[in-house]
Amino acid sequence: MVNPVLLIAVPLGSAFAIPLFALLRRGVVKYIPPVALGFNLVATLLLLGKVLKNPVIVSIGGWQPPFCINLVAGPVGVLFSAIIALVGLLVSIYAMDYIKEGPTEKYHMLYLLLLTGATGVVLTGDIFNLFVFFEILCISSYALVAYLRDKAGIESAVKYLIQGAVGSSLLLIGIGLLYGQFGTLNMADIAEKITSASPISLFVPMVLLITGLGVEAAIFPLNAWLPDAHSSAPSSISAILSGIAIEVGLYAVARVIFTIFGASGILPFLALLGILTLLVGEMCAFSQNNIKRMLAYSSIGQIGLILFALAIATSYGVTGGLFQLVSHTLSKALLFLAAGYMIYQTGSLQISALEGIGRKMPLTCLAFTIGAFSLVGLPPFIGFPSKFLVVRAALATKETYFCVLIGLALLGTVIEGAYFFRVVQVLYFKADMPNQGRKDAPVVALIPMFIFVVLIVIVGVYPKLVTDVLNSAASELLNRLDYIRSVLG
Amino acid sequence: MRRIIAILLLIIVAMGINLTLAKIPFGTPKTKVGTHYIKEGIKQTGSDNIVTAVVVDYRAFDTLGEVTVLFIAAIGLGAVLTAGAGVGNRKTQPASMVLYTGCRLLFPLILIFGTYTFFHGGGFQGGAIVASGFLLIYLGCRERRISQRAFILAASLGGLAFVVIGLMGLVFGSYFLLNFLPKSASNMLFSAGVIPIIYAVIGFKVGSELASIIDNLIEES
Amino acid sequence: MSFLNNYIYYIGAFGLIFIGLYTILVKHNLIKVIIGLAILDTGVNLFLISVGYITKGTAPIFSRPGIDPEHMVDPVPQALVLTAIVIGVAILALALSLAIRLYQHYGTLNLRKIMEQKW
Amino acid sequence: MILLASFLVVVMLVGAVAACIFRDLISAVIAAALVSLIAAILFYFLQAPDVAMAEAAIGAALTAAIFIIAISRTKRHEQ
Repeated sequence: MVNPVLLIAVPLGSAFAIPLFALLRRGVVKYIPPVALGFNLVATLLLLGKVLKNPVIVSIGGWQPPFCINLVAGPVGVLFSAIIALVGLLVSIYAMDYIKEGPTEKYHMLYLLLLTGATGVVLTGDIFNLFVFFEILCISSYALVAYLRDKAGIESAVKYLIQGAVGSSLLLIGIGLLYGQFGTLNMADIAEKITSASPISLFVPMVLLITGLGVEAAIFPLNAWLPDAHSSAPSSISAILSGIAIEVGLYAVARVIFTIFGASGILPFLALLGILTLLVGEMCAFSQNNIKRMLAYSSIGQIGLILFALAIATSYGVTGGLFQLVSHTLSKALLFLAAGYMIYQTGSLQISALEGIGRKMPLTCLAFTIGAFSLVGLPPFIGFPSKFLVVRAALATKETYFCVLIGLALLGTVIEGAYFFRVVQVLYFKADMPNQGRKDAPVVALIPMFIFVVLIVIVGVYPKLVTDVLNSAASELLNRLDYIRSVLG
Repeated sequence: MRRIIAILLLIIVAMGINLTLAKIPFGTPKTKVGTHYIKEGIKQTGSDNIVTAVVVDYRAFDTLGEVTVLFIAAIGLGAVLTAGAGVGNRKTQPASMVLYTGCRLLFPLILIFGTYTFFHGGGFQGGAIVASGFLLIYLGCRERRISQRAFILAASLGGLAFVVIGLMGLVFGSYFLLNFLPKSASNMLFSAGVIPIIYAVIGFKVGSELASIIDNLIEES
Repeated sequence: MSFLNNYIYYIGAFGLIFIGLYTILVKHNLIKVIIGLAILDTGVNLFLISVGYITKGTAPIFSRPGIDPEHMVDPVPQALVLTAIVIGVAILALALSLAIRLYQHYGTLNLRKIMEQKW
Repeated sequence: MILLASFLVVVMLVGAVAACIFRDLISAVIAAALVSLIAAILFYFLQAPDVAMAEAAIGAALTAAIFIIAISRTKRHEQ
């Protein structure tokens, strides 16, 4: 059996080893992230079968759980680390060709550390340790957003950094308030003691934690940084930020609400926030001319839908939310990767500049189209079963509130369909410019896109492949007593 | 307008926090976890400073994460500030003779003091002292520079050593970052198992990372 | 007197937190905003340490024999703050490097003017 | 003891307000360093000598140094 701590230690160690390899040969550096993440992918797949029966709890330093930091490799943690490893691996293969300029070895180090931080957040069972890994994730993404060092990159990194830093300070205050009341940092231990506390003294720490984590999760009033940061980062990083960083933030919000606080009173409010996030995101995306900004706003919309589905808090709802999260990760990463080479070829971020490019770069544009269709929710792609599940979960509650909200969500989906079809139409059906010969993306970049497409289609046709894992992940999130029992014994 | 909104927002937050603080009276007896560390810490870790025991043993994983954060900042600073969009050289004047000699004399002393602090005070403080030594060298003797690469290399060696110590714990005792060396109660340098080693590694790493940050910031680009 | 005894450290900590937040929300100069972040960090650290204090406690160090373990302050917040201080410095250093680059690009650190230049 | 601590807290808050309103950034940084330094003394009062040392070395001295380096490479006055 693989010890879950290796999922963190191996990428971390490889990131530290990169300067040493660079000393030997600079060219070898770009192969290190794929190798380390490939190891993670294999390890998580090996773990997955085991944790579906029983979560694996490992403590670090050899003490008993409340007295040390522990990792909880339950279905949720392993599912998320598998997604992180998979998307990270594919994007790192893409980046081998895409990232040529600038201090590339620093890029690869920061990239690997970002994914280490993300894996740490989803695996840890200790709230302060979650904060530390969250900082690893955030700080490396600030630096990577500024990687191109152009005007837009630096400016959006500054915005991102200030909002993120305030968020993490609020998170730390929340942790301090929790520690002051319960005298422990272990999430299961806090969750056990929290039932005997008065709700009024819990409300403030909960709001602080959700606000702090919500900055990274891009929940509605806290997401001013996102469109700039996602659109001005290198495309491979945009894919990771949209596909992994936000999702990890949402995971942390879900963990705080469901496992630590077990709060049900705040859920209708969160559902409303989710729908607001969705509508604002889709409306802004509709009015964009810049393709990366459009994709970034569409991420906000999708996050809103996921948050709404999680806030339904039934078994259907959480399963649907997690499914939608997986589908968004795969589709949006694919879209950003494809857009990266389309922008590279045309030299412009404007949608109008992409006219007729579908004939020049057929494979890249096909990948983009499939990603867009999947995101909108057309069969036979992965977006269809996931959106279907969310709608079914909302209707199954038989509450007018959720039914009205899901109606608004469908309105958002219509807007989403409109702007994606507009782009696809520009790609294929606009008058062709003088044909300067075909120049598709290089093979190294096409392979990861192809794998994304295959995954999107296969899971779209056979959703049964993932629903088992998603179901047990949902039940881990909803049954906090099981979580407490499995950690504290 | 912006000020009024800000003040209103802060008043609301303050009222909320006030409600919760009533539950955490100042100066009341400590918590279960803290008591456990104080009672068992010296036996379990061999370190007579319980804070050190918590930082380097019970919560060593946090510390690993924290030196990683500093490493990321050093790397990120290098990535943001490396030449490329250079805006011309700033003129530098050579330092005066007194300053030059003073810096050269003080530098080894600061290094020795920093190294002493690694073992007897704590890794972070020692690292900061070493980094301030490098700051002094940059202010005094501008032509003496250590290449940026060397700092990053030192920092990554430190990080690698930390991870390897952790993995050795996994190999010898099936727990990551296990304190696998024998411990004794006496207050010797290595009485606390791996704690002094890890603290020295942290100091080394923090020192080179902070020095790299200063070096990057001060560099005329 | 007992009011001071009970609240003075909390007042200090949250005073710093609110002054820091106010600076971040209101000021336009980027360096000022980063100074606000530094003050905010210090306030949070002071708060965490105050949470762990017990009245008439001693430092959690067995520096000489015969110290009563019952009267030691909680070591955990101190360890957390050691971590938080270093993380705070990392964020500040990165923010300042971005500020330097921003100044090279725009010739100003006023965030409002930078937004105007952009649009 | 408690009076001394209260006095220090008041000075610290005044320093923080000063750091917020000074138009000269170097003065503001020095005020912020003063805040850190007094916080370090308060940490010592709260029986946290390790933290006090780290705050004085990293929080006050090093942070002020990198602020001043950064200001010397940008503009000194807030506009």
